[in-house]
Amino acid sequence: MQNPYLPYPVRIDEIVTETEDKNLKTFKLVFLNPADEEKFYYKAGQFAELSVAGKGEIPIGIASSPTEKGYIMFTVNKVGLVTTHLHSMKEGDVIGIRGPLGNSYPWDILQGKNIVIIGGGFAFTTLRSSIVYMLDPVMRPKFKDIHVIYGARSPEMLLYRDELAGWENSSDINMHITVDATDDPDWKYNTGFVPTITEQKALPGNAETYAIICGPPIMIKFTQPVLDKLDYAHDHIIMSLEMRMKCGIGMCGRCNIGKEFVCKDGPVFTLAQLDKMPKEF
Amino acid sequence: MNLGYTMKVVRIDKKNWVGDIENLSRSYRLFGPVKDDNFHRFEELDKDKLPDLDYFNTRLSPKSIVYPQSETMFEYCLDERKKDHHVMKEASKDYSQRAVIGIRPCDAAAFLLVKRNFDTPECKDPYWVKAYEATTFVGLACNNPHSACFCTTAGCGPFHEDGLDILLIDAGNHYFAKIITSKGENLLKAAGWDTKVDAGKEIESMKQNAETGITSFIATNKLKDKITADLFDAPFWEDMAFACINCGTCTYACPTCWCFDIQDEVHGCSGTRMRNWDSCMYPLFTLHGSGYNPRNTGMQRVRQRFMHKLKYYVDKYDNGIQCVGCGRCVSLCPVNIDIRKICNTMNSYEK
Amino acid sequence: MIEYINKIKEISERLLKEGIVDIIIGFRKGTMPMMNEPCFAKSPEDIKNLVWDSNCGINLANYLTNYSADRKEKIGIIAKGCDSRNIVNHIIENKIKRDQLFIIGVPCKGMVDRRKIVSIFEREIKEVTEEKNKIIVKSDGFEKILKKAEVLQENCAICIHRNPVVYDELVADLVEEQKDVDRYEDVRRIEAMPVEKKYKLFDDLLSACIRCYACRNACPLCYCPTCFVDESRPQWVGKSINPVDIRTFHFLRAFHCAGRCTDCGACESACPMDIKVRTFTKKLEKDCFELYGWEAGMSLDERPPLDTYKFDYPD
Amino acid sequence: MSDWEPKIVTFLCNWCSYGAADLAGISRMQYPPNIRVIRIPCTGRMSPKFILTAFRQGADGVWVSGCHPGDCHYIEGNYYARRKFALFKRFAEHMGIEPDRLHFSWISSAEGTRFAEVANEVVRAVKKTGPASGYLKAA
Repeated sequence: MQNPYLPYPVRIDEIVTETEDKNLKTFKLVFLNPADEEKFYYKAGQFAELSVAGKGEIPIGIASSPTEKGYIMFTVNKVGLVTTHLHSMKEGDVIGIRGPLGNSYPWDILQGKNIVIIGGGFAFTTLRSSIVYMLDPVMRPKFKDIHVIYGARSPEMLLYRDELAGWENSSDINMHITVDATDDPDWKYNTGFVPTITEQKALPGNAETYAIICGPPIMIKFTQPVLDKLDYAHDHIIMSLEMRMKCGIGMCGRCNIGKEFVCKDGPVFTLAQLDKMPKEF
Repeated sequence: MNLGYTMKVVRIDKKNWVGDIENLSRSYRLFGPVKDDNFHRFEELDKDKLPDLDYFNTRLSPKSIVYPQSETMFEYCLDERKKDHHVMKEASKDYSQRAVIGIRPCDAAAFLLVKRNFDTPECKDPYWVKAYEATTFVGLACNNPHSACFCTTAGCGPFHEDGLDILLIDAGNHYFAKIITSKGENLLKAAGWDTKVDAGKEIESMKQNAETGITSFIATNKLKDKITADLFDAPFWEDMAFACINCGTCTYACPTCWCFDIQDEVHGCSGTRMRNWDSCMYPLFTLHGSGYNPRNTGMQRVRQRFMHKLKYYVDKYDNGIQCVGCGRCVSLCPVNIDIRKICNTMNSYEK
Repeated sequence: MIEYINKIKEISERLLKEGIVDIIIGFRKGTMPMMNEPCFAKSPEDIKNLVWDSNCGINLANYLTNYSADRKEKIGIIAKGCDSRNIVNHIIENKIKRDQLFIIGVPCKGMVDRRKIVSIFEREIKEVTEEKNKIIVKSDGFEKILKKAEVLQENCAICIHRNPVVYDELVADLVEEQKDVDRYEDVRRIEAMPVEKKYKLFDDLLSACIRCYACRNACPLCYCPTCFVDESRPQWVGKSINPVDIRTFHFLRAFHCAGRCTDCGACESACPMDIKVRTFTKKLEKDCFELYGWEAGMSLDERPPLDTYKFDYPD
Repeated sequence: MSDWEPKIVTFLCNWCSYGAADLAGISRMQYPPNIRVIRIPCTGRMSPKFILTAFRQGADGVWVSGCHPGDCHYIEGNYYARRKFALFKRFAEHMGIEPDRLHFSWISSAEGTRFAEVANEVVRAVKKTGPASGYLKAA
């Protein structure tokens, strides 16, 4: 019987400090046993448990795309016991990874559709995975227009800044980067909150268009009415929930909402599904 | 697996009981109820120790036989000079065959409810599944149920057989043993019980007698058709949950509660990853790293416990409530929160 | 008891009707013998359910914390001697304001220990009623009358503050306080033991603990937003049922009650495993009394012993 | 057991006893190496959690030392500490921790000699009592 709690050992290959406040770091991980990489077959939108021996585990969305081979990548916000310790680790250290876990964005449904990605702050990680996945030369023809609205407090708080610049210049994708405010005179992108920019830039809702939202609760709260106004049906709005998790496989019980376990039946739900669930998230 | 033929019944003379148990202890790790001050509890029976079957039920459920309150999952070494440092290794476990003697039918049935969570087609919890599969359940029918027992309306009963491999029926100076599964058959052989009898009628009448001894009932028939949001937003929760002090007594005593937490512990350079029972009654259960807690109030947590048992579970598995009616939470709750009352309120609630 | 109940109802009804309070905290009849359930009453319907008898051992002061934090309403609370002392604690610890409360004082003659009664009988007890100083226990085919004084909770048997310390109205005349009570006989017995024996005693005492935290949560003193057992950075106590972790939890829990514990017995009566958790707190209570002459919750004007000092206290 | 040496976790107040330890060091006074010093802002900061954590992680004794009464940098921190410690010591004994494992003293930053003396006394007392195991969290 395979033990679903047993992490694959991985080595930290590279650590990138993403934001000015140094609270977000991206870890590039390489499997110690190459065979494990094949077993770790994932889709954009899934997450994994990062396991730090002696400290515990933490569920983190996978930031790399399945089309990127040879490593897997996580961007980790420093908040608790495990993430703080992770931030103090160095390249070459060994940790563990368990997964992939959860469902993913519904790629079979999304194919052939317009995709509007709306993201805020450090929740952009699985959205990055999704963008890289869709922009893969093999995948890109399978989608229609791709719009990305991504906001952060300030230019220094944006994740993956080099990649963002590249996407801005690409004709495959319409980027709408925004910051809440900046005093940088050279800032050439948008200024304003995500809901406002969404209202200005997002495609109107229709059967051929899906919105994927990931961000802090306050952003979601104010973006949702905007999408309603733009005529998005609730089953065309896709969200990824945050919840305290431990096991990641629907057994330990803590991420239970209604009859769903967020870690196993989610974390990705359509708004139509969420409407039917108790509001306990 | 259920045996596909008419159930076999053997008679076990109590005079030979000591020898029979000794026989069993040669091929099984034995667990049974033992008396401890005023209460009984399940424990592993040392050689020569007999299960005390003159009991009503144990204070805590026997779920810990399969699912200990604290259990080591992995071990690891943090010394960077050693090979495989920081890599998790499975802790060694004893999954040799074991038998629980004298478990009550409700408690055995509870394992089947929990199995739906731990043993799924996509994923199996190896610790629970291996321990469960290694266990033979020898039940003891309840001739004299208590007043807080409501098993007959919780999908179970004093002579209930699902979840058992053998059902023992105390008939004075002997037991009848009803063989329910092939696991039970194997245990029968190991014990040397072979006096087949035709006691169907006698057992049936004892069963009916016991069932009439159940005086407490719940109504669950309408739970499935209720709209989740209606129950969730119902006004009665404030009143029902007021007394709750949010301790973990009900969840720890319950045979069907399965939630757990995973924790790392380090001693010097060696560490363990273990799991411990957890409880939806505790605020920490759902506290996010950011400090946000979706179930921040005691009322929300009480509601979660009962909604999970009596609505979400019903909806998810379409196989009844997540409760077997053992009555432990009712009699142990320090402030007398009563699942029967809550269940009936939910079942009859109209928005 | 019926006089008490009628008076409680009468006062409660009046307080609600006149808008003096918005809510009454009291007890309603439980579903099990010898159990009552803490409840609130906001309407005349609710008031009908209020009861009082010798099964009201839960300390209602516990329901003032975490509750008043969110609401500014005026609360009427039914309080026996120990409850009132815990209300005093709450007030001097700034958990609640005196003028937010209307205290309905109940002179108390002690609560019965339901486990003691259960342990006397072989058979399951079906019904328990009381009359004056008698407890009448019924089951199928038997009835037995016990003297209430013989089945009191241990803390009630040695209680010397049965009357409420603060109250706005009483439901009955004050009762006579017990005199010449030896409150610390059991503590002295432990004090006389060698250290190893003490250690062993607590090992045995705690062997049944399942860490459900009922003792902590039943206690009005335990209102920290995050209890030390739940802290993770640093983690003071492990989370498993390791004996050292269990012992550390009980040690620190008790010490946190030092100089505050009123010996109301809620912890012990809440414990589902019958652990005598008062064995810890009573030692602290005794020391506070002997070192500082302190009894918790007796005065609104005095600071508790660990929140004050004297220059000349000998080292 | 003859080569066993106790580990004594020592909490020293920043303003007095820590200075005393420093002075003892600078003056080349001898005191046993069993003393492991943790600096705290004031003895008033001491928590029973610290003491149990020390035992939990392998201490055989705990020594807390601060300013003399009346000399607290924060005016009154050590007065509170004095009461807390008096109660704690009694309770710890009740709970199975030998009194000789717990020590409390007042040492000003000028009293390097006294620091060394008390350190010797503490080590002697803990040594006599032997290794502590009651609150040690072992693997």
